[in-house]
Amino acid sequence: IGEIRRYLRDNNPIRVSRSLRDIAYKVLQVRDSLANRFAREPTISEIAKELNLKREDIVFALDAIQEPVSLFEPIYH
Amino acid sequence: MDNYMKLEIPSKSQNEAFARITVAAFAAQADPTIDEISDIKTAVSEAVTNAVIHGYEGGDGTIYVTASLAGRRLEVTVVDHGVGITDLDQARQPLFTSKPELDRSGMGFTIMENFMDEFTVTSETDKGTTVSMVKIFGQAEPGLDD
Amino acid sequence: MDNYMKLEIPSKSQNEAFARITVAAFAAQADPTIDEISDIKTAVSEAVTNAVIHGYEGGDGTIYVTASLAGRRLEVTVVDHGVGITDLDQARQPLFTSKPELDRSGMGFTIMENFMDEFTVTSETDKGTTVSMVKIFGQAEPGLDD
Ligand SMILES: Nc1ncnc2c1ncn2[C@@H]1O[C@H](COP(=O)(O)OP(=O)(O)O)[C@@H](O)[C@H]1O
Ligand SMILES: Nc1ncnc2c1ncn2[C@@H]1O[C@H](COP(=O)(O)OP(=O)(O)O)[C@@H](O)[C@H]1O
Ligand SMILES: [Mg+2]
Ligand SMILES: [Mg+2]
Repeated sequence: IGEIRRYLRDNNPIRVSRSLRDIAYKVLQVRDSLANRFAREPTISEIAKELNLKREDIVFALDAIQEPVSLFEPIYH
Repeated sequence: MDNYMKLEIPSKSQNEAFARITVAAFAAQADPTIDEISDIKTAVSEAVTNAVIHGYEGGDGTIYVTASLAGRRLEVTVVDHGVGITDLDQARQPLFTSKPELDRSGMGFTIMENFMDEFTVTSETDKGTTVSMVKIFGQAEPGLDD
Repeated sequence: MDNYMKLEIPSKSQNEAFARITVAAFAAQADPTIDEISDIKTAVSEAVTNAVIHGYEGGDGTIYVTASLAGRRLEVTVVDHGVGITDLDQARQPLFTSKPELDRSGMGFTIMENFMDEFTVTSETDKGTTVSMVKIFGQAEPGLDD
């Protein structure tokens, strides 16, 4: 089981928040290049396929670079 | 492909981000675009924020978020059992806010209505508020030209 | 910072990815490392997959997933009201599977136990199964030496 676990992970001390941001920027790049190629907005599956990720993972990652939720409202803390 | 989810969370500002990701991840099954996802996230954020700061006035309470998919039609509800809204017509006016002291813009309902394809809100004083919203994926977006 | 969430979803294979990301998004509040999140996602996937294919045997049913955070302690439960497990000791053996025809590896429980800091499973025949798992963030990881 130690081996399976090592296979699935590499003892990465990096915070997930940072890795999510990295993925999110990649997602945005892929979105732009697919939008150019298809001449339309790509769907989340098309982006997921290109990056070999699950659709759900892409959604989660994108939230890490979420702009202030609404252009009109301050963020409430 | 039809599916649903029901989520219960305590009324806390950090759950706004969590609820929005959960609904967006659920919606991902219908294969939306990033723009469509972002519309949903914005609308859910506004609804959950309202439940937290208006419904429960920053205090304790429980928020119920449901989502269901029928084909490419996503329905989302956000329910609180908080103070409710006595004058709904007034509350729905753009720029109306009962909490100007919190720097609220009064644009929450207007945003939900505009970012989603259907929007209804029902409320009863001291019983709570239910916001129900529908997004239909894969539609052209009339009135948006950017 | 303490928080919880309760999620209800129908027993469908596509909800495995959804449940996993929901728990991960919830856990993200505790600012985990990539490895910690990856352990949790793997464990939740195994538990939800078991509920779908064993608990409800691919048929209809409801799965309940809860998560709670107390400081840096995350507790996750996955509950089904399916067929239950008659011989739990046998079921927990590495490599034991009752569904070899489905190409199961029999490693689900072993993975949950090893990837999480605490793991318990209770079950009753024809009543259902509850898996409860705890992850404590920010611990050194005994037994891993690379
Ligand atoms: N869940 C709710 N419970 C009670 N009152 C609410 C709720 N949601 C909205 N309201 C009322 O409706 C008004 C308008 O809401 P909104 O358009 O989101 O603007 P804002 O949140 O900026 O005040 C709020 O100021 C509040 O009085
Ligand atoms: N939720 C459940 N309901 C009923 N039986 C279960 C459940 N989870 C696990 N089991 C039983 O325990 C066995 C071992 O589970 P697991 O270690 O995940 O291996 P696998 O899923 O590959 O068979 C399963 O084959 C099944 O018989
Ligand atoms: Mg508002
Ligand atoms: Mg299994």
